[in-house]
Amino acid sequence: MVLLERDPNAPGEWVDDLPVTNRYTFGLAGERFFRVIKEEARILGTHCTRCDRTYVPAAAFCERCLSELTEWVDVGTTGAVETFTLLYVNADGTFREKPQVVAFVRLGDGGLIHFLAEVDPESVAIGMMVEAVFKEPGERLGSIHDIRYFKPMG
Amino acid sequence: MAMRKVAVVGAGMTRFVRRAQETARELTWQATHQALDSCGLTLDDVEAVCMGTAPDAFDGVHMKGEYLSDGAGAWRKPYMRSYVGGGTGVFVPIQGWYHVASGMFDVCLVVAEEKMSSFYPHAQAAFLTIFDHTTERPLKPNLLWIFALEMNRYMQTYGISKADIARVAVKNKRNAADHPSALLGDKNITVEDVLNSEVLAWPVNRLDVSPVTDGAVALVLAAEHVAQRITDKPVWIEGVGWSLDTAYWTNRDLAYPRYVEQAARMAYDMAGIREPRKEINIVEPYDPFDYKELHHLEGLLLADRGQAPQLLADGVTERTGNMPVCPSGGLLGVGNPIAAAGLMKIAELFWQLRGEAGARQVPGQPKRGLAQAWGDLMQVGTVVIMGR
Amino acid sequence: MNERVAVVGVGWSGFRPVSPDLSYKEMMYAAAVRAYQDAGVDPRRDVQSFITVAEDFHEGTSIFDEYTPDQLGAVLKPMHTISGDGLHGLATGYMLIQTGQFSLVAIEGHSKASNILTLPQITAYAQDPVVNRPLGLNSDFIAGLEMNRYLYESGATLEQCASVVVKNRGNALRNPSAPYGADLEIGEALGGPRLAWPLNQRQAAVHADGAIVMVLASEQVARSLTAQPVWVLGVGWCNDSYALEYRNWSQAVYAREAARLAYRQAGIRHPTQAIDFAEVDDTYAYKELQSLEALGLFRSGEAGPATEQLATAADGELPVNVSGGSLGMGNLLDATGLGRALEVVLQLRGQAGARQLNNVSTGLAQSWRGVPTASGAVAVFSN
Amino acid sequence: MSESSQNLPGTPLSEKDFQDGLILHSYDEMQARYAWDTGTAIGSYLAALKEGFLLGGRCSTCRRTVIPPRVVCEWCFRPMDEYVPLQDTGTVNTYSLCYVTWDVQRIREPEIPAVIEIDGASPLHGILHKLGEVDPQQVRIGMRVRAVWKEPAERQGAITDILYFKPIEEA
Repeated sequence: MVLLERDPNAPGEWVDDLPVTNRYTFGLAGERFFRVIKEEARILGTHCTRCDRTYVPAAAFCERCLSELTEWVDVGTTGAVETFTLLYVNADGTFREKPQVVAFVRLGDGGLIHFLAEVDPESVAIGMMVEAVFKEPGERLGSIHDIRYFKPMG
Repeated sequence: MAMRKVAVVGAGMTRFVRRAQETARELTWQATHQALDSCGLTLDDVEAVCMGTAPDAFDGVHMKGEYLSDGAGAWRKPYMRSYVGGGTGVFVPIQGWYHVASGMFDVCLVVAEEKMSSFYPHAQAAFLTIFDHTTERPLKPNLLWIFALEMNRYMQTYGISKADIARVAVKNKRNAADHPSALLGDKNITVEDVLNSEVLAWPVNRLDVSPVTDGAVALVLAAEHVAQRITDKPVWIEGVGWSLDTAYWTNRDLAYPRYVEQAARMAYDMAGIREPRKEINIVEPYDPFDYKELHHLEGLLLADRGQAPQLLADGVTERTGNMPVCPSGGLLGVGNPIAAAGLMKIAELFWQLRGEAGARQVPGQPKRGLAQAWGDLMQVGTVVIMGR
Repeated sequence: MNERVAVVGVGWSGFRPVSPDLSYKEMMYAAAVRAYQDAGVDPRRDVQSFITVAEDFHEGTSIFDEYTPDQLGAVLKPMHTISGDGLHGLATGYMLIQTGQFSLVAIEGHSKASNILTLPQITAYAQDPVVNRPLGLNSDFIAGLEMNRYLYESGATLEQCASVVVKNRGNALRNPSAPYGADLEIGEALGGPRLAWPLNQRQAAVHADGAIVMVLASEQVARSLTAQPVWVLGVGWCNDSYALEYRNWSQAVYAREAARLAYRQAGIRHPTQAIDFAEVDDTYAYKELQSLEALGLFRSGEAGPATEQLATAADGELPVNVSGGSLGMGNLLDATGLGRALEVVLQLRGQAGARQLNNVSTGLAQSWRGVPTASGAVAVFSN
Repeated sequence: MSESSQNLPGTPLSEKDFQDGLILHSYDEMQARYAWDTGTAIGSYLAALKEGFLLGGRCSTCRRTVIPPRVVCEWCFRPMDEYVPLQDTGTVNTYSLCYVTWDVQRIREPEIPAVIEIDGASPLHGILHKLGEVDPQQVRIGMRVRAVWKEPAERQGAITDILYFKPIEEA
């Protein structure tokens, strides 16, 4: 198919990094959502009256009708485990002995993805009620990590 | 077979700012929301969504078309992202055009977004990685290099001076003073200001260059039978063209953008235009650097090779001239959120042709306009011709 | 418009775990030259528009579009990139021809996954940078969450998922282009390291390198080029919620909606009757079951038992992933959907060799863009 | 669109808003590393650089000699016929005096990137590289230049095996 041949002394590969460094704002909705977590340890959603849905994390707009969302509602800090997984693989693809327990916790019509802790991984079940465990006020910086994890209610 | 006619029926845009508080998804939503509002449609009326956005590195999200989908109104809709580098902003309406012209969809959103400030600390550093990873990137090139190399070759080939070129920046930044979204409008700027601004990469000075910008723009496209129900002032997409030259950019002459000519010829052909200099009333060529406006006018066959500076000197390309060029203020004045900047030019033609451009309105009730963008390694031409 | 569109040429290079002898450009060229030969066309003279599907960070290059035209014969022609799956590219080619402005269009997709040394970290960069990515999770957690909820709602079992692996890697043994053919027992497909329980590693497709090019033509041109056009009856594509928190965790809604669009164009009301065989997403084994239900080829909860009962085997009522699927051919990144479509075309032409199905006239290809997306596409073909 | 900017969406921030903590924000960096297969043509080009010469390719259909080499001619889509060793001399096609590095640091002495048409390749066929050992104000389009190579032991099969091109002294 080709007429040229590869030089037997050709280096096999060229190795390099792709430098991508970023700074993200939390945005119109994220600014308030995370400030309320940081300052009040409360979780807020925004409600779309047209579609009758409450978005958590709070959104500035409704993805279904594109209305601006201005009605903020407290959705509490407890919810049911909609689904979960025992994650045996690290961010870099290497395997780990003990799994991270990761759950999607239903709050309003959305919810939060976070760790579950203070629970035996084998006993986690869909439908289990869990509550958010916040960091101490002084430790909270305004981030998803202001919630340490969710734990079973009880 | 007769081609389905496609109209632009609505447009919206955010302010163009140096760094926006909105997330990229929120910026996208703001423009989309405005575009729908402008023509009284809701998301229920929209059948498909086209997204244009340039390198993922800027917003800092892999597969960023997916990330921007909800803001663009794509929830549970057919949605695709097209991508031809800097040419994307004028390509995405072409993408919308073929969605509608194919007969598959009657109403289509066309959205473009860029949040360059998310690449931090310096958005320009993202451009290192557009060069060939093995044969060029080890030299640590930056974006200024290729523009400066091309500008120098263009100046040398046709004997054009830096002052000739600086007039473009002056014209566009002055025009932009009338644009409510503009980042760098300046009524009082002079050629001396441009020539005296700091040298970045000779022959390029700071004011020869458009700024790093955040922003979003959206349009609503509709098939003829729908367009006529929505508005009595549809603006038709009469011709589209695009062309991609070889990636081996050091194996061709940089003095003339033949890929722009190819794209323009395709668009003129589709629009039935034989004498573009007589038939095009407003031009929005791509002006990320001031010399590019001149370069592109030549590629578009709207000026003879090396003669675009004369048009400028003669006032032909002023807003009140015979062939206004970048009445919006262009990328140099309004700002350059890559893909969104290209789509801003289409929005400008939409407003101009409807007589809704306010202080920027070109006199004489223009009938037909052309917008063009450029991208990749001085390689892509994208052209859209619109008329009322 | 309303022009019929046909596939008139296919070519591919691969598929292999690694491809150290070829640069990505040379791999694309190898696929392109075969496709043009197959179609009997000269790209410089005949092909009017070109499309590549690619994502910058899979290539390691910003604005990868720059590097696409030369090795496809597309220089100074209308060429553009779609940042999507291969079936998105195919749908784009279909639309271009339907405008009446183009009669011959080429689509290319490729994977050089072996060249990406940090794929998990790159994939994680597709997660929302504010609410998800700071947790530092491997993106496979999303597949684990989805699989768990899908099993919970559909009643599908781990064994049924494992039977997808057994079937597809077994099918791959009859596909000389598939690198991951294997003769497995259910127990073997259930074993191995856990990835994101209930998902284990053996139920996740391994990546492969390769390139695929397809040539599409309008009806008139297709008839002049070949006696064996493969008609594109319909295409569809769809995005569900980007936000993980807002999306449906059990169903492949994007596949359902994409299929609805494709079926509508194809005039298909009863997909179970109309579709003879399917090539569907099996990036993870459970996705095959979930996708088949979303496509309306099985009722909810029935794809698992049917697979266990061999209904989707090569000699079953509805053969699925006779090629070996992604589990057998390898995950081809953005080219994955073209991999599915390639098999449909070969089957409809009767060129599938040892795995040729008998009496097939209509086939479906479907793809998903992988975690963390809720984006996919569908195409329906007939001979 | 003729309204005032106050009515338009898009909220501008200053750097100070971040420094003063008025705006919630976060940082991240993508871990992205690649080992691109060099393949036939570029692999051979790199091998030649290690040996100390520039390698081109020849298309006999177009009668064109290109650099770097490639397996297929992008103009006629025929396979390239043969490799052609080229001179390490050439002519400056265009250049710039660049006072900013790739990551936007100011530098006092400019880098001088240039497209250099390589002797032995077809007209207008060159490569991107840098110029050195030259007064920036003396650089001209059309200037004749020659490659300055790293010592053989230091060469690794990379475009940086050429340090830069310098002016050829007129005899």
